[in-house]
This record gives sequence, C-alpha cells and structure tokens, in this order.
Amino acid sequence: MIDKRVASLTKAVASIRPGDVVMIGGFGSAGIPYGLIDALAQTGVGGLTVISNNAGAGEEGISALLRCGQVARVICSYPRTPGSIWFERRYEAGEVELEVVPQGTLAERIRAAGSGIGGFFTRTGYGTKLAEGKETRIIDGHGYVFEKPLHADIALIRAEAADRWGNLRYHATARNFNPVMATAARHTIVEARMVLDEPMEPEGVVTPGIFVDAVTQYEVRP
Amino acid sequence: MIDKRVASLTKAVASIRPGDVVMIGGFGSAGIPYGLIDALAQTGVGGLTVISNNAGAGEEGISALLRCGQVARVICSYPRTPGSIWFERRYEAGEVELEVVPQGTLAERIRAAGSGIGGFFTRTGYGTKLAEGKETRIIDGHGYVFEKPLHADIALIRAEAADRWGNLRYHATARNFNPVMATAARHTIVEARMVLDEPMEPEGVVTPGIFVDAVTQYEVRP
Amino acid sequence: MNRLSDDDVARRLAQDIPDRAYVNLGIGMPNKVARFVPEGREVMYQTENGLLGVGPAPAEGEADPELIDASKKLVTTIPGSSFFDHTTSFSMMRGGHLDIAVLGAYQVAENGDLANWATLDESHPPAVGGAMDLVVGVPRIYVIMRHVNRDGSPKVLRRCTYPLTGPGVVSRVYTDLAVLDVTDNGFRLVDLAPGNTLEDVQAVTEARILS
Amino acid sequence: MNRLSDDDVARRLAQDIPDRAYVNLGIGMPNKVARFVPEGREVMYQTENGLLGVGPAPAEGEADPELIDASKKLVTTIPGSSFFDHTTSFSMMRGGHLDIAVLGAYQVAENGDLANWATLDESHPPAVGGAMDLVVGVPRIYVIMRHVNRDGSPKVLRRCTYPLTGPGVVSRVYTDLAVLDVTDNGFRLVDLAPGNTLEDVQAVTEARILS
Repeated sequence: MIDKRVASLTKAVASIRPGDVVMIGGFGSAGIPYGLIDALAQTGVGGLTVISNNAGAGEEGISALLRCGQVARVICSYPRTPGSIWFERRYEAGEVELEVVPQGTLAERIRAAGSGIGGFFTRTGYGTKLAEGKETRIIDGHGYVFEKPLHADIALIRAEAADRWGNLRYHATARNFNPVMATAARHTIVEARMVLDEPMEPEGVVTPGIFVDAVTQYEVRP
Repeated sequence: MIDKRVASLTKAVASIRPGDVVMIGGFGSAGIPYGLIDALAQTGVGGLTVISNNAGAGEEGISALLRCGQVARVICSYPRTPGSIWFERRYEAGEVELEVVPQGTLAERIRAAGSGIGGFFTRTGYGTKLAEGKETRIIDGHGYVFEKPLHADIALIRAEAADRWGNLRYHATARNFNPVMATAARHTIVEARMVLDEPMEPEGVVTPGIFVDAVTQYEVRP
Repeated sequence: MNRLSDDDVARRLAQDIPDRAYVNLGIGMPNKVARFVPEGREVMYQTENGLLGVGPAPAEGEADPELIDASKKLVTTIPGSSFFDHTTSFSMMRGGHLDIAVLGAYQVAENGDLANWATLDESHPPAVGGAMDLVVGVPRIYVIMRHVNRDGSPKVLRRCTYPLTGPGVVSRVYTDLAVLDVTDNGFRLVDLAPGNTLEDVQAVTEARILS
Repeated sequence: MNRLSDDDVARRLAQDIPDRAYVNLGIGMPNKVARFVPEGREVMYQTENGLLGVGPAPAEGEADPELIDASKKLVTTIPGSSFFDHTTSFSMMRGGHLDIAVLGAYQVAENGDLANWATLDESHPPAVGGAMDLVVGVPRIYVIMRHVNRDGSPKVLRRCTYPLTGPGVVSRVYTDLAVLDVTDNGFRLVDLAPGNTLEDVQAVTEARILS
C-alpha cells in the first residue's frame, strides 16, 4: 500500500544527514516549512547546504539553522532582508558560503534537476557579474548564459493539504518554490496544514504524489 | 477593460495568415480544438506549419487541414496512427514535410519557447537517428542532445472553461499539450466548452490569462 | 519448444512489479501487465498524456471521452490519481521519478540497446512518441515481446540492426521462452518458460545467453 | 529647481500604463504606481511570488498571511486573478509575456544599462532577487527614481559604475526632474517637471540629454 504519512516532524526529518543539500520552500514568510525546519534545528545535523529564495529572517526558519551553526553554504537569490541578522552574522564571520542566483534562474535550475534537463541557456544575467566564468552563447542576436541543474538530497516543502499518496495542493502565494523543489530532491518531505483522510480530487492536485516521499501534519500558519 | 471573448470561431481564427506556424493542442482525440480547426479549414489559409503531437486521424481535426492542402509541414512525435490517412497520403505524395520529435522533447522545446529559454540539453534521443546533426555534450558521464525552442505564430487550444481574462482550466486528459502551447505562440486562441460569466477561482486556474489572446465558446466534446 | 501465451508472459513480468511502484506501460503487450499484478500491491500507472493512477476501463455508460490513456483507450481514475500537463508528465519520466517502464521491442541487443520505433522499411513515415524519453529517464526498462519474429528470425541480438530507441537502456527482457537480464557481460538467464532448456532458447537467439 | 514628490513621479509614470497591460512593479517607489493609474484602465499586476492580478491591501481583519507580494506586503486578489508557482511566474517574465516592468535604480546609463542590485560596497552580501530575470524578459523596462543621489551625485550617467543588472535594457526613465527615453543616440527628453528647463536638468545629469 502507498502511505507516505509519517507520525511526527521529528520522524520526518530523521533521514537528513550531515552535509546534505537541502532545498527549503517559501518566499517571505509564506510557504516556509517552519515545522520541519524547527525539527531539523533540533537534530543539530550540520554542514548543510541550504537552497532557498531567502536566507531566513528573525529567529525562525532558516535563521534558526544559521543560529545553530548547521549551515555551511547558502544558495539563494535574496539573502539580505531587514530580518536576516543570523545570515549576515555568519556570512560576515566567514562561517557560511554564499552563491547568489537570479530568482528565475534559481527556479529554472531546480526545475532542470527535477526534469532531467542537463542544462539550459538563459538571457538572465548575461553581461553581468553573475555570469562571470560561465559559458555564454549568442542565440538569434541575444547573449545567453549556460546554467546547470541544481539537485538536492532533501526538499522541505510546505503544503496546504496532502493525502496518503503524497498528492499536494497549496494556498495562495505559499505555493512559490514548493512545487518545483518537490521534484528536485532524492527525498522530499512535506509538512501539510491538513493531511486528508480521503484522496485529493485528481483535477485539483498541484504536485502529484510521485514527487513526494513523506508527509506529516503541521497545522500552524505563519 | 480586459475582455478576450470573441463572438465566433470564425472571428477567432481570422488573424491566421498563410505560412503561419500553428500549434494545435490535443492527444488522441482528447483536448483537440476541433471547432477552431474546422474554422481554419474553412478559411483555406495555406502553407501552414502544424506543430502537434499527432498528425490527425479520420476526416476531422488536423486531417481536415491536410485534406484541404493547407499544411506544408508537420512537426510532431507520432504522425502515423490507424486513422492518419490524410497525413500519409500527403506525405507519400511529397506534399508535406515531416519533422519527428520525441514527445517529451516536443513538450520541452515548446516550453522553452514560452519561457524564454534559448535551448537545453536532454538525454532523450542521444545515440539515435533523431540526434543526427545535432550538437551533443557529455554531462556527468551521460550523453545529451542540444534542443532548441519551438516558437509559433498561433496556438489553437482546447479548454474546459475560460473567463473573460483568458484564465483556463482543463478536463481530465484533455489537458495534455494545451497549457504549454498556450505559452509559446505570439497569438493564442482558445475554444472553451464553457465561457464563464464570472471570474475563475484563482486557485483553480491552470493557464493564467496572460498567455491567452482570444477565447470563444465551442461546447461539443469529441 | 514450449511457448508462453502473451498473457502468461505478462503474468510473469507482473510478479516483478513491486508494491508502491510507479510504472509506465507501453502500448500493446506491455499494457496487459497491469491486470496480472498480484493482489495487495498498490501500483500507480502513469500515462504520458497526463494521468498518474490509471484505472481500469470504465463501466458501460460511464465512459468519459476525454479520459484516455496513451493508446487512446478509455480509462478511469483511482484513489490517489492526479491529472497534469505534458511538461509535468515528461518531467516525471525524464527526471527519473518513475520506477519501471515496460515496453515492447522489435529488437534488443546484449549491450542493452533497444529498437522499438522504426524498422529499415522507409516507405512509411517514422513515429517515435514518448519511447525515447522513457528509456533515458526511467531507471528500470523492462522489455516484453515474443522471442522471435513470425518468420523465425531472432529479436534477441548481438547488435540491433534497426534504428535505436536508446543505447544501453534495457534492464531485463521477458519473452515467451525466457527471462533475460542485461549485464555488463551480455544476457544472463533468469528464468526459462516451463519445459524448455537453455539450449532450446539459445538455438533461436542470436546473442549468447550466459547461465 | 522644482522637484516632483515621489507620488507625483509615480503619478506621471502611471499615465503611461495602458489599459489591459500586464505589469510587474518592483519594491519601493515602483510599487506606488498602481494607485495612480487612471480610472477605467484594467491593469493586471504580477508579483513574482505567484500571483497575477494583485489587489490592494486587505481590509482590517481580512488579511491572509499567505497572500503577499514580492515586498512581503499583505495583498488581495481581484476578479481575474490566478495563483501559480515560481517556474510559471518566471516563464511569464522570461518568456516575454509581461508588457511593462517598473523598477528602481541606483544608476541608469545612456546605453540603457541598468544597475539596481549591488553597489561597490562589498561589506554586505549581494542580493539580486528577480531583477535580472525581469530586465531580459519584459519588453518595456521603466525606471523610476530620484534624479540624483542624496549627496547630489548623478544617477543618470554615460556609463554605470555599479555592477549591472542588465545591459541595454532600459526603455524610459522617470525622475523627479524629467522623463527620458533611451534611444540609439542616448537619452532624449520626453517631459520636464513643471518649472524646470532642460539646462537645469542637464546640469545635474552626467549623460547628455537630447532634446
């Protein structure tokens, strides 16, 4: 029987290993899997590479992982926000590496990993500092940069609802990076506000369960 | 005011010009915009390049365009089916050119066009006849083929429902190529089984209206 | 020589579809496999035209003409099904998310090469569909086919002579005579159809079969 | 010299947002534009975190904490809105489907170069967000900014000195002193803030302004 439900956040994150590459969904405070991140912070597992749009704000979420010294590297589009105190502290102390990726290129590199694409050309970043050292090509008169897929060991995903098959749907702008990240990791872990007893309506599924490995409930909204 | 509704199939296809590249949604008989294709057949506009998964069956749909001699070129993954009599007749008479593209590469090339991607590497087709003459590259020990975006002048799309903003949703496996083709043409024309008086629920939209130019009603299901 | 019926070959292959597998079944013989998977295993079948969780044919009068599989047959949904578009469908395939694809073949070679989309007869237009995407993206490619052609010529070969669908992609071959694994050293016998010997099978096989 | 208020610059730019336009508004001054678009024009605003059809701030007590724009402000939906994920959002941008993006800037150059994501101060970590995707994908890039820095140094330049967001991407610049088009020959004056002359504006502009 297919049943991807696990009993607790703690069990859900138990498979994360030191040095893992971890994708974390969310944009601003919407769609961040706070429950899973807290559980990961409690494990103390370190040396992580975190791939996310932001690098945390305040004391919660990715900030908690940075505060606990679990993050060796951050790949994101926008690390510096008014609340990104823990990221800035670790970065300025040289304790965390940073790779800044344009937001759309970040999403597309993640999609490439999830979709078996070996790399792609995008105009984004051509002629800028972020293209330095990268392969470029002129296509139909425009400059393009070659970008590579971005794979992960683990994806931590926030959904509105999940069923036992791992089918997911999302709420409003909490969708953001979650669906694409769910496709790009070896092991995709979901916290859902609701874990349904019944199967989701097939037409309403946004992330088909094939992309999901574990589902647990975490009711709190930010 | 944004109002993409047009009064008839005939008006909807009036902008199609001789020599246009026309994407046509559908797989098997599901999701084919039969109404729009019939209207296009009646215009007699010729020299078309048709991009679709199949090359028509029986006397309807793409077969009608082939029968009427309007098609100069077909780009598809699976032209030969039990009913593809008109395609075979035109092909064997040398009246229509054919480019066969693996189905996933077809979808991905269309997506690249709609998403501003200049090209991508896929393992699909590597080491086969369909990769002959194409750029290849070894990435992490696997062979990849470089594939280019596939743009169109016109996309003919079948949807279950549409609103005046051009938002679309689909029914069952009639979704198939329709959402991605809607993104890749200069001008996207939709026949919807229902044209709604009210806006679609934002969470249930599959194709956001920004990708759509014209919407008309055609109630008949195959 | 004892030959299994197509149904019995499908039944044999079905034993190797584990519980919780995500599986794509090609058109023809591969499509028979679903019906023989042992009870108690929950298997999710994907059809590339946008459905994960393909159910059986609809009951009389309940058909939805827009709910079909890749062979254009009418199907149904099951609990856990989801609909999606073609890009998502091929992300599943190409991205390595399916576990098994079962495909028919014209020819299979001992180096794992598969030929199942075109012959050397160029009088017909070629058609490839999703086969090339499946073979590069799905980790286990199971071929199901008759062991020899109608004219007795071999289909299990040293090298394919027809245009390839993909090089080195086949994991295992199920025929009416035997089950063969593709290994680094070529074909290795897994199973014989009852009543046959390896020598019987080797006699109608161009490639060498290791025991 | 007469300087328009930020609101008045936004009001001026808003006149150039036509009915039925699809528009992305950057954080800060660009975000003010929506409120000044003349009545009777239906404009769809996109926010890159997954909403087309961004509505005004929610009424007291009706906020949804998971319904925010790219600046993390609480927003609402409007009739015709749709939600989608980040890949679809950037397909809209990168694929050329939006009509106009309104962005802030540190510097704009007469060749259309834009610098709005990093300065030469490397003590802070860099942050780029979606700016580089917008400038390559949206056909009309409108910059809205103050004409000079607080210390009086020019922002409308011959060449940018800060790291570029994109080369040759700006269509038009709206400042508290003037509206300038980027042409093949450099900046060309479109409008002056009331009470100023071209000479006044040229005096605080490094690049040459054609009349």
